[in-house]
Amino acid sequence: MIALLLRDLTLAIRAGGGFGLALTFFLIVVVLVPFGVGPDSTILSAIAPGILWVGALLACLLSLDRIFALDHEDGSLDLLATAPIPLEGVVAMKAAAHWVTTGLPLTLAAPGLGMLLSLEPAAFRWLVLSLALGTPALSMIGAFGAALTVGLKRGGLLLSLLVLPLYVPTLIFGAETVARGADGMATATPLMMLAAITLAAVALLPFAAAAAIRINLR
Amino acid sequence: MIALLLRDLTLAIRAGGGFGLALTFFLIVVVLVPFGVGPDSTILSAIAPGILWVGALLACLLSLDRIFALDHEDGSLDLLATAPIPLEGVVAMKAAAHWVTTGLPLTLAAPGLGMLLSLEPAAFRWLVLSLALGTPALSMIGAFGAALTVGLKRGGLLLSLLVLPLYVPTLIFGAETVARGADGMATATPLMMLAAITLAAVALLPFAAAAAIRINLR
Amino acid sequence: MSLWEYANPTRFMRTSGVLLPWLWGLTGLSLVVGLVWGFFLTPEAENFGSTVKIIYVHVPSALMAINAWLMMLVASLIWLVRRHHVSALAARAAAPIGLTMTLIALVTGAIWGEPMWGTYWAWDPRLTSFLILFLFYLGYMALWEAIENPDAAADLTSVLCMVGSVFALLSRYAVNFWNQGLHQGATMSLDKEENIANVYWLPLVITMVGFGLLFVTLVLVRTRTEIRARRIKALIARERMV
Amino acid sequence: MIPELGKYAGAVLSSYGLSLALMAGLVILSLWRGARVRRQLAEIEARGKKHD
Amino acid sequence: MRRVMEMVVENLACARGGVPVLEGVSFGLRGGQALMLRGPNGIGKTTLLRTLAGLQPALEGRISVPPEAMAYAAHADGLKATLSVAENLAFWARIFGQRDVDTALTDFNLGDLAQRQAQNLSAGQKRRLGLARLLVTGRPIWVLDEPTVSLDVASVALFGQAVQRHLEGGGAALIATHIDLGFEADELDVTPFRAVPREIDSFDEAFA
Amino acid sequence: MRRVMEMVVENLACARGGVPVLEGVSFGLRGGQALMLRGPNGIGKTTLLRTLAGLQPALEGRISVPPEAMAYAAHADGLKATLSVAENLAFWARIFGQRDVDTALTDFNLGDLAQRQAQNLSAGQKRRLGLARLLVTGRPIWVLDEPTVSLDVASVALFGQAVQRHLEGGGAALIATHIDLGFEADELDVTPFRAVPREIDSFDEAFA
Ligand code: HEM
Ligand SMILES: Nc1ncnc2c1ncn2[C@@H]1O[C@H](COP(=O)(O)OP(=O)(O)OP(=O)(O)O)[C@@H](O)[C@H]1O
Ligand SMILES: Nc1ncnc2c1ncn2[C@@H]1O[C@H](COP(=O)(O)OP(=O)(O)OP(=O)(O)O)[C@@H](O)[C@H]1O
Ligand SMILES: [Mg+2]
Ligand SMILES: [Mg+2]
Repeated sequence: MIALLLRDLTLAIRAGGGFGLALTFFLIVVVLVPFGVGPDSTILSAIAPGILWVGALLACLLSLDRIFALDHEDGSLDLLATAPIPLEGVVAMKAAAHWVTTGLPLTLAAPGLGMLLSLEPAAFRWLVLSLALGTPALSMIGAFGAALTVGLKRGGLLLSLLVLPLYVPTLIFGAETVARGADGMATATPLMMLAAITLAAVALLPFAAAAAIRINLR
Repeated sequence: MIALLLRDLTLAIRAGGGFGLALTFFLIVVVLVPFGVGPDSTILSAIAPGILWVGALLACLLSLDRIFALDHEDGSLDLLATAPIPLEGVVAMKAAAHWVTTGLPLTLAAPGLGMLLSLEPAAFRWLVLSLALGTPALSMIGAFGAALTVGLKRGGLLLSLLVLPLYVPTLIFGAETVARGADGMATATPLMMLAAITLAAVALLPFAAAAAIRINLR
Repeated sequence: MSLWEYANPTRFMRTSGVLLPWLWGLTGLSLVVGLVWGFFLTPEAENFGSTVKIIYVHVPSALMAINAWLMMLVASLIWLVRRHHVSALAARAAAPIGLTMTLIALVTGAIWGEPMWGTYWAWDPRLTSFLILFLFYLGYMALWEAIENPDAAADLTSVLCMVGSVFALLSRYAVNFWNQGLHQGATMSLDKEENIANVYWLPLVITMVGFGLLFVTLVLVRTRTEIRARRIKALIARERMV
Repeated sequence: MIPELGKYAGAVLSSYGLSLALMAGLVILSLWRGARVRRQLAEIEARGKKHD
Repeated sequence: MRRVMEMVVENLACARGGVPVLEGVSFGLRGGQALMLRGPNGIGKTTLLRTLAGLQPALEGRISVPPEAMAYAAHADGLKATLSVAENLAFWARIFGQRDVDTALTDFNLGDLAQRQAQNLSAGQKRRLGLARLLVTGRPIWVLDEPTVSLDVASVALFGQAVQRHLEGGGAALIATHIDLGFEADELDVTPFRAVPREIDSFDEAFA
Repeated sequence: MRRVMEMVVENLACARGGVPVLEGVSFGLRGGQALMLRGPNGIGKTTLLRTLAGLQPALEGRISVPPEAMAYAAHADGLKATLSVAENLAFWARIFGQRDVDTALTDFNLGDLAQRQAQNLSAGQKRRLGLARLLVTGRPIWVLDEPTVSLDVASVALFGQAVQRHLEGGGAALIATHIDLGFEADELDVTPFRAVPREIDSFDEAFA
């Protein structure tokens, strides 16, 4: 199963900077918002936590449909489903590879982008912490959505539609953590909720996703 | 060439609500922002023009990679390139089909979403007008980006990366129009700039895009 | 004979065929009585003015919007556990009704909000969770449409319905963090009967019954249609084989 | 006939109107599709009988 | 070296897109045996093979086969365009818990291409790589769907030798194909098993 | 009815991925003639056909052919999964300015499948549809890359008849294939034209 993780990471890198792309997309979303909203820094710093989280979420989302689609198109998914590793493991590994190529770099780069949006200095570590705790859930939920839509033509937009409502709790708790951190309030509750969502998603969704893939392969 | 437009629209509808999906994505982006930023309506109404334009832009962006990718995968693009219609016409028709399935419904739905973000009532018609003038440029620029990346694996994120900087001028003038409209200021200049961008894009980019496709097919 | 046998398609078609005329009648009756009573015969309320009459469409539709999702959840579970086709098709049939009910609750709420709160829309927890519900309905229906194989579609939408329900509950909890509800609390809720005068209470109950009956009736009608559509599919496939 | 609604007439009437319209739309759509599918089924069943 | 494998299929019915295509299919496959599935386009060979491989459920009937004994190769090869030939094989070998990749490379004459990216192979070279994958699964029963598509005469011969070696080692092969593969094998024509439509009288029967 | 068509290829060299694969290819193709391209896997048949079809530039040499005379059919069929068989054909007919789709349907025995979505076809049925597309282009020179992959014997015969009719109507066909198509045709083995690597002595020559 490690072989699968390594392969997916290799593929991401070969395909032209797997790590860089999600990151650059994140950067561009964060840069676009001031263009749209205007450069007023009081407004910007008020909306910074939310925008950063929304940006991370969209950067995640954009790369979701490729989690299984490529493997489905070239027949690898059929072969993996008949291979001697459990499909649940395949799903978990694919979600992990997705996280390493998107969630992880986003987490590491977030402080720099926070600066662009005049985020309160106090909030930086909360931003990093909340992203580190929350992005694994985004990848896992996304893998579930991708499993539901694998093999459907133009699954991409349908996937967004299915996944975005599922992202709402993560987004709220994530942005809330940063916002509270910026105001110097207690952040324990939203952080705990984030951690709980991530744990539950990682523990349960691989099974749902594997079931969905089996159904879609029929 | 009309045949091509009709086919693309049929395909979009067959694929399950071609018109609905971009729209729903727009809706969801607009909805996510308050989840991230929080429910305060003064802040929301200040950032509404920018967010609406960024949302429209992202909704467009997400469906871009399908403009040529599907036709490339199944070999149709090779065949279209050897067919007796100019490749420039093919590109223009594909961009038109993309606009009809994304830009047009977004324009029509924008007022409803403006309400969700507490947009100033005075700004509604400027929002619709600016979207109507600006989204054709988004589709055409997007088709150019899609042509550049057609055939590349994981072209999706690379495409976003290439296209987003090209979208910046449209975004700035579009959001500016709405913001000025909300403040009751003159909107003629940004509107004219929008119209100019759209005209230039529609007049020139089909040639660039067709050239890019020819190179990618080699 | 167990209850499950009603989930047999033939039997379902027969039973529902007998029931439907009565259901239509009852639905029409209770809706007309409730709405006419509510609209024409109730007085204005102190701080609401005449807008209180909106309650007779707003509350029942909000109630049914949630109940429809619950019914879909139960039907999905039954399909996954016992694989009764009628159950899966009933869930599919209920979704557009739930969507319409959600839409009615949102629209009437928005219209009501303008005079009461001075805005059509606010990011109040209750309103927000309805918006999410709306999105779930859309996604659920889109997934049904997108999948060709009917059994696979039933399976996948059932999984979505269950996972989605968990996340919908989570969102409901999460939006409470904002903690600035404009929306009416349970001031008029059923368990605190004394808070609402009988003049409003009785017609409200009747419209709620009416909306509930309308839901049941439409689910039956639409499920029958879905069963017929499946039969058409099977017949066409058979023709293809010969 | 219509009761005195005061300054809120617009709100009350439009919410009733929209609700009823949406419900009527749903009912009509359901019945219409039901009738269409029923007709198609009858057609196909008849066709099948002819074949045998 | 290997356990002797046996696959028994009894009265199998399978469907595609909810439509039954084959029914009453029964056959046995011993270690050392190769069986050619024959039948015109669209009869249901692919559907049958997918059912046997466990990718879709059977409508009725019984498939008895040792667990994890089958290696399935479909129309699509499951190759990653940006990985080299050797990397592609090594990946599948690891997934199936094997190590040795070189035999597969030499057997299908891919040695010279080992460092080439899969996207830079010709149609036939790609197919050879897809077939080489079978050797690194280490599985005794091969289930192959039109394996020799796009192959030239020399490569078809290579494939024949590989199958023969596999059979001699106690393996078995079930191959759907339209052309002559140039080696001795039993044949099974699936045409007689075409599913006959059943009467659909009541609403129940609309649901398979 | 049709102009008599002629294609002349002189001293053609073509490259794949920047690497020259064939050089010095010369041949002529008259109306009424079918020419089979032969050669082992990876020699460069696909590359040659793509060059002739104008999808990639030639390294050197001359291709003389009337404008808009060629219909190219590649490994991929260019079918839309969600359109029906008839809709797929009608689309390509309109793109090529033709109307008639029925001849193509009957010639490739697709009449019964006309209303079926392309995604619900078997591999061979899809291929038949891909070939039927040639008939609705109305073009005189067919350039085909392994057209009979996945086809059963009956369908190969249908294809043979279609080519024969096309030749009788004054058309021409250039077909790359590994198997015997069962009708008379000239053959051209491209193996002798394999490009020999040139000395790369100065920096200039690194750029072909
Ligand atoms: C789009 C906006 C709105 C939505 C989605 C919405 C949704 C809901 C929901 C879900 C209920 C609960 C039904 C129940 O638990 O029995 C409800 C009840 C109610 N709503 Fe709204 N509402 C909205 C706007 C409004 C507005 C603007 C008002 C008036 C100012 C209002 C007044 C009420 C009242 C009085 C009740 C009954 C309270 C109760 O029994 O708990 N709603 N609404
Ligand atoms: N989704 C679907 N709905 C209905 N029928 C389908 C569907 N998909 C495939 N079919 C039909 O099922 C039959 C069996 O297809 P299958 O691919 O198994 O044939 P095959 O024997 O492998 O043919 P080939 O030799 O052409 O590959 C075909 O007639 C095909 O048209
Ligand atoms: N991007 C590339 N870079 C270098 N070499 C390549 C590239 N793509 C393909 N090749 C090589 O070019 C040669 C010609 O390939 P081509 O597909 O034309 O062969 P073919 O004659 O059609 O073979 P087949 O019969 O297998 O289809 C092959 O040896 C292939 O390995
Ligand atoms: Mg097949
Ligand atoms: Mg080739």
